Amino acid sequence: MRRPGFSPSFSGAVTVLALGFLALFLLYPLFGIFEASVLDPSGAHFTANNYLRVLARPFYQRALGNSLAIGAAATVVTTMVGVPLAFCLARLAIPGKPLLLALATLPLVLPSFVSAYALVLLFGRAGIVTQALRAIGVPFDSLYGAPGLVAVYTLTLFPYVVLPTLAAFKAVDVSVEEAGQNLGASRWRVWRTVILPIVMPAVLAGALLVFMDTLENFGVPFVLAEDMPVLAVEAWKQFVGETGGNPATAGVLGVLLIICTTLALLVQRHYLARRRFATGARTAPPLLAIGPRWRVAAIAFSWGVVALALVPFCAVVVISFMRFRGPVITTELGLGNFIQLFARAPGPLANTLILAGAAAFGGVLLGVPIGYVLTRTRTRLAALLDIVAMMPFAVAGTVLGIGLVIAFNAGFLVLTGGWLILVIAYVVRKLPFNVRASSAILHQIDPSLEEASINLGVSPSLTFVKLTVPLMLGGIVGGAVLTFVTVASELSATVILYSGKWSTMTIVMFQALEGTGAGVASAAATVLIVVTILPLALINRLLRRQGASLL
Amino acid sequence: EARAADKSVVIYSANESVLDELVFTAFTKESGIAVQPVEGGSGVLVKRMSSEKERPQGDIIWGISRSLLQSNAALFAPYHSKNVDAIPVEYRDPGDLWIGNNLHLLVLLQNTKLVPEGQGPKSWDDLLDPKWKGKIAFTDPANSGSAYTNVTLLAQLWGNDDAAWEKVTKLFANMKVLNKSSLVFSGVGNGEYPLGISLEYAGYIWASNGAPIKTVYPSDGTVVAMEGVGIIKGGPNPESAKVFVDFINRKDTREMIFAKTFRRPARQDLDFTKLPGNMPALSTIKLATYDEESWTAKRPATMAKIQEIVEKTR
Amino acid sequence: MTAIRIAGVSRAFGAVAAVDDIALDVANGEFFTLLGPSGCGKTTLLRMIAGFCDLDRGAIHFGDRRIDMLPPHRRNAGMVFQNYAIFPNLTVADNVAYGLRARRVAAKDITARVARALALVHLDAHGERWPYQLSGGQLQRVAIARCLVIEPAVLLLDEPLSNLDAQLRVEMRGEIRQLQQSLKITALYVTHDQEEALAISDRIAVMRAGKLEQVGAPEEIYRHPASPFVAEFMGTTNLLHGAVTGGAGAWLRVAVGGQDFHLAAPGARMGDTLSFSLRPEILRPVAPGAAAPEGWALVAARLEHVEFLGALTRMEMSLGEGTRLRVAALDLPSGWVRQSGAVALAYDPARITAFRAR
Amino acid sequence: MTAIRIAGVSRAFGAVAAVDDIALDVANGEFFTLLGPSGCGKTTLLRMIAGFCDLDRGAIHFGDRRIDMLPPHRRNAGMVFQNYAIFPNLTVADNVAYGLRARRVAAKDITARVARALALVHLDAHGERWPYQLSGGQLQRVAIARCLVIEPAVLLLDEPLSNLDAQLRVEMRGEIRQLQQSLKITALYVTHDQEEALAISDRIAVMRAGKLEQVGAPEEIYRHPASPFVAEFMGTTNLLHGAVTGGAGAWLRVAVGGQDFHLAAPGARMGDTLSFSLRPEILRPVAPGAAAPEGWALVAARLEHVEFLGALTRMEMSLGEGTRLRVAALDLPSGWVRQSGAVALAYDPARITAFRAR
Ligand SMILES: Nc1ncnc2c1ncn2[C@@H]1O[C@H](COP(=O)(O)OP(=O)(O)OP(=O)(O)O)[C@@H](O)[C@H]1O
Ligand SMILES: Nc1ncnc2c1ncn2[C@@H]1O[C@H](COP(=O)(O)OP(=O)(O)OP(=O)(O)O)[C@@H](O)[C@H]1O
Ligand SMILES: [Mg+2]
Ligand SMILES: [Mg+2]
Repeated sequence: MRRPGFSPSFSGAVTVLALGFLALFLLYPLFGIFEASVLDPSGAHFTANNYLRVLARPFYQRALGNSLAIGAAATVVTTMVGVPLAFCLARLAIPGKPLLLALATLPLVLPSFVSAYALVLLFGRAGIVTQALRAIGVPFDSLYGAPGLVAVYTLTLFPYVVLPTLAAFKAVDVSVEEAGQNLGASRWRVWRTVILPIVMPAVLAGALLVFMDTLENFGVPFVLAEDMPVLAVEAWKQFVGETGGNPATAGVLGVLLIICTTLALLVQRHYLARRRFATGARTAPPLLAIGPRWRVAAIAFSWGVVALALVPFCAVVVISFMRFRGPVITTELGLGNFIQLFARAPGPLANTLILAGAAAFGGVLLGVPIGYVLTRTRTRLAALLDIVAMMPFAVAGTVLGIGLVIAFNAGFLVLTGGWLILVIAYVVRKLPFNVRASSAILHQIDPSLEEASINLGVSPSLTFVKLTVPLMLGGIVGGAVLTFVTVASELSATVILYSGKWSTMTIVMFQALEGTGAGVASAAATVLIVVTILPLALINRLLRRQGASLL
Repeated sequence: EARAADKSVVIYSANESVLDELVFTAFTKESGIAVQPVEGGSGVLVKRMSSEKERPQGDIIWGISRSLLQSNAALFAPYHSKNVDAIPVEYRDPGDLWIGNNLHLLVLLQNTKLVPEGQGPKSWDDLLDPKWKGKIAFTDPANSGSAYTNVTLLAQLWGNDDAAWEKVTKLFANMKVLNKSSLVFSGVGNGEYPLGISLEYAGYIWASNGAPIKTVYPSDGTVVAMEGVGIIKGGPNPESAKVFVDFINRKDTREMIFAKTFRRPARQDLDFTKLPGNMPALSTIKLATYDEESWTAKRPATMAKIQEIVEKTR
Repeated sequence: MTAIRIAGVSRAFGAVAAVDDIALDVANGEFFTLLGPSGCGKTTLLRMIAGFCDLDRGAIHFGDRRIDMLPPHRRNAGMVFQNYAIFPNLTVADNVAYGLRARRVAAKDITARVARALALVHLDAHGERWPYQLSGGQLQRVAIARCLVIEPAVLLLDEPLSNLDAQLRVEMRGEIRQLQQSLKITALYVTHDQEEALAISDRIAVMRAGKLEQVGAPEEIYRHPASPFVAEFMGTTNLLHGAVTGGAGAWLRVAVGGQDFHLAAPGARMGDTLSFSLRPEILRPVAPGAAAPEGWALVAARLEHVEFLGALTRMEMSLGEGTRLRVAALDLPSGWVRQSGAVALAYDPARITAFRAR
Repeated sequence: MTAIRIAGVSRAFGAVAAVDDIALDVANGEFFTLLGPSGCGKTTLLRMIAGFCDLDRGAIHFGDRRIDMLPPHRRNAGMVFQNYAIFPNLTVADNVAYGLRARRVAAKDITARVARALALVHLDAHGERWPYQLSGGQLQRVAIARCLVIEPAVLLLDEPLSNLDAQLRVEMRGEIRQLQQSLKITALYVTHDQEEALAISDRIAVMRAGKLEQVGAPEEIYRHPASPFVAEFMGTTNLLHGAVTGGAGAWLRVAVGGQDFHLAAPGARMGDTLSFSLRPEILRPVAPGAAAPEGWALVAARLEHVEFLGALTRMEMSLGEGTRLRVAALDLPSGWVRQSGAVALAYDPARITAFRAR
């Protein structure tokens, strides 16, 4: 069935192009890698044995169980923190909002291995905070283990929830809120029964991203899980462990990750399928007037969450100004780290900004039309596209990187060695941000607007560009910001794909931290923070100024 | 055009950046050849190199273990370096496909703030003491060649029979198995873990920079884990690659590296008494017999066994 | 050539047959109105023509060209949406200019035409406003201006005046009609205002539950409804039921509420039960003692209730046996009608429409 | 006690004074209608009462209680929004149940009351549907049901029937009126349908550009409009202008289009220019040669145009010098009116309302 406002030629073209792109740059590269999981050791016959073997191992069962439990817990907690925060930012007068919003996305700029390092310095067994707490009699053990992981995920990943949900709150027409109150429901009740359900597509989109990231992420559990088995870490070791893992097991673990995330996606699709969320908003709802006590609480909450999230951050910044003797941190201040850093870093810094910018741009170009098609059509092909477009998030960057190298190092299309393959890898990997964020906001836009435009003689594709995109702006920018920020901190695919000229700040940090250059790594992180916060704050300002006329 | 291209060299380096920085700067200064480093863990780099074998992107791979050098020898171009003769034959490929640079001794690191000087373990056997339960940091052999060497060394040392593996299992039950080697030495250095099983150079770097770390050579003998360099066959800058290999094995280069980063060289003609750190000469350290080749050959099966032990003891 | 030919068109939403096998020809330049109760499928039919709703069956032609396969933006059928669908991110003027820009009209022509269109809907001063700064009726007028300004070949108007006051509504419908005439646009108009439908339509179709009930000229529909449903739906009427008790030829006597009505019902026979429609305005109270006009008949009734509606006054009368009659009078009825309970009502038997029991 | 007292209330949006110093008392249980052209501030006034629009000045009381500081959900003033504001995330039944749930009504009562409310608006079978599966008129009925089911103390209805067909509209307004009467709810009703306003209101206020133009009972407003604006706005009228050319006492002669009209205009003097309103329905075509009713005056006119509106037929006549007169006739006018161009029109001078030039 064709959906209104939508010509099959446009939807078809987008679907086919997107599937083609993903087939080329995602499925084809991954095929070779996951093929091993369904082949017997001779490589000639198909078998399910690898799956049975892996799943029969209690160790992997525990790894799977741990991953799912931690992922679920982190998703729930992150959502419970992120949604109220988004609401505060969207509807309350919080001082310093643009700055706060920019700061809120910063935790993502810090590569997870750096924040893990900082967190261990603070909250490890010998951590500064740990010891301070113990000194005043608080029985705090350390950050290692599941609770620590959940806490760290929550405090780094909440922007996944906040950005789309924030845009969603602004796209709710105030009249449904008024209708609720008019019928005698208190503000809280209206929020719970009307507003929250209406922004649900965005909340679910964010939650899905969080869940998938926690499943796929290995940088944090690499350090903080210590020796608790976690699926992503085990998969990583099997793929690129120094002692050469088992390709079949690696494939099985990788496919397991994809299956988990696909299931999560299907649950979300099922929930959204029967419902509609458009309220026909003509302008963003006004800021709420609330009592001084609530206002203080909201301000404390908003700034508190962000401040807490910035703790590893501040630690890194402080560390970067400490003097290091080799790998050993001293208590003296100094600029030595920066001097060392700038001896080599201008190139990587520029590369990071260029690559992240290009990836954000490419991601929008590819992801927004996909998000549109997924929301506005209900064809089988679109459902397939939905799943495929979400897969990159379930695939470790390393795996995708290796797949891309094997696929495009020689043969019909040679890409290795340049910047393009990096950008392609980033665009593919971060595609879910753009797809989710734009599809979430689109749920709230009345399709009859698009119909009106088409009816006035503007083709569906032009309607999309001229009307729908501006209406979706909040969501699109959210996705682009997430892409930009997370690409700036991307390591796992970069490490496989970069060439000397295109080294990035994250590579610099990783190499430094791997060995004995923690000081340089911190300095690099500090520089990265500073150069990312500026464009973020700027974008937020710009958007806010447009807020009066835009959804 | 070919000459202009030859003015640079792409080096896949698994070394940490401080070492890279030091060497590359000196190399470029001396030779005028620009280095384009590609840095990463050795597993990642080898994967990358072999993925690119149809059209290699790198010239040199540097800082990967003997077993990785051996198992990927087919990807290397032979080169008989000028300095190769100073290096004992056991540390280089007979066909000149690769040359060993650094020798890492497997040692115990002890944080003397957490475990006072005299009270630490002296031997591998001491680590079995239940009092160390949860206090020893180790790297997952799945992700570290030297950890694999270490486990198999102990198996061999303890008799290479079921009882020996029983002891290995007991040891694993005492240890924290971390995901990468840097977590071990920085963990011990920063006081996260009282004890760690790591490489010799790390102990010296941390100690020489003031960390409370003591490097313990196990009294029941240890083994040399070698890492080295190879020229990637078909790389874009073969001439520069040769220049680099010559440079990296020169005596003065090795001295410079040692002074800053405590990498024990494969060539045996350095006088440690004239260098910082007071590192004992290789000849003064008790080495255990270790059948490296056979352990490398048996690797898949042995890894599976180790993996089982790791899984069982988590 | 933009005659619209709708042939055997159907569309169901699950179990709901929103449009059910409709066939309709609208002539070129005709002003055609769709009337029907809420939910009968009017919007769905318009959306099919505009291209926003797939046909389950049937075909739609503009002139000789089959258009139901054509992408909506190539149909040149301007629509005023029932919910306006004003672009919230554009000012009023930009909303109106939207279609012109899509047609690559020169910038200065756009300014002029937008200004004219806004003046037409009395929003001259509102061009720079944002949609959220408008009242409901103002928004609706923007939707009208936005659609009219592009002068499409076919106009689809879905209750375009529902939120306007009577005065403006009359004025706007005049403007729409005039534009439609001068540009020879074929217009399909949905309205709930029967007076409006009767006033501006060339023809009217009455729909019911997805089907066409009757198609015809306004007077025909009003005076000769094809079914009791149309009679009741098109303006107020008295739908009475009774048995034929006598009469000669086409002229019969039908007993209702203890009284006899005279009417023509060809083919009906003694004892048949008939329904017939008697419009309130053809019932005239006759002053006590005065005679009915020639050829008219009389019934006796009691006045129950008077409702003042401005130009019209509605009275509710009872005939006996609980049968009620609605009577309309222009201006206030004379004093004697209001005072006396008992009234004689005259009617012209020729103006009664009889229906066979279905 | 839920009389509404609105005292000196104002609200401006930038330069637009949407509501401008309005004072109004609505009695307990009164059905009060706001009429006015599109954009005159009706919605804004309702929103102020409901609590969704801040007052720049003034106060609003429900009975003795000042409510303009009260949060909206504590005012117990049910509103039907002009744009319906149906919750897209709830089914039709859940939309209707919303207010009951907020009031913690027992679950089984909710089911029963929701069913009753849906039956009232003829949507019995639609409870399980989602809003996007409804037509425009069906949505509007959900909004009505949702508001009525909570039986609020004050009803605020913002064009609640605009998208319903005439039959349903009449029925719905009857239901609303009945509920309002039986529960003694005070109702504020916005409509664009003057007939509707006249039919169900206890009193009517005519607004214009944020101000009250006239407040009064329906007949009073219709028959004695306080200003030409009200006269024109409330039903069709002929607003004529002319100079007083003679007459005695209150009865004057005013020349319009070359003819004299007789009317009463206390205080006007020779040479003054007057406006006066002459409703179309008080003009009666007189058969050629017949005399005007006693006390009535005659003017000569030409028939220009006949418009069929169902029960009513409108005729446009010209007086001369370009002055047009609208005349309404019940049913079709007699044949002689339609044929002959020249007509004599009779009118009752007492029914003319004169205004001072302002
Ligand atoms: N947010 C706003 N900003 C500026 N002007 C506004 C705003 N809201 C309403 N107005 C203006 O205030 C005036 C009154 O608006 P209101 O919605 O009360 O009109 P209304 O009488 O309900 O009209 P309608 O019958 O068309 O619904 C209008 O001219 C409108 O353009
Ligand atoms: N998406 C849908 N799913 C299910 N039913 C639908 C859907 N859209 C419309 N309908 C139903 O189809 C019927 C026709 O709807 P349509 O909108 O054409 O009515 P309409 O004649 O325009 O009514 P109104 O005068 O109330 O606007 C209605 O009964 C409606 O409930
Ligand atoms: Mg409709
Ligand atoms: Mg309004």
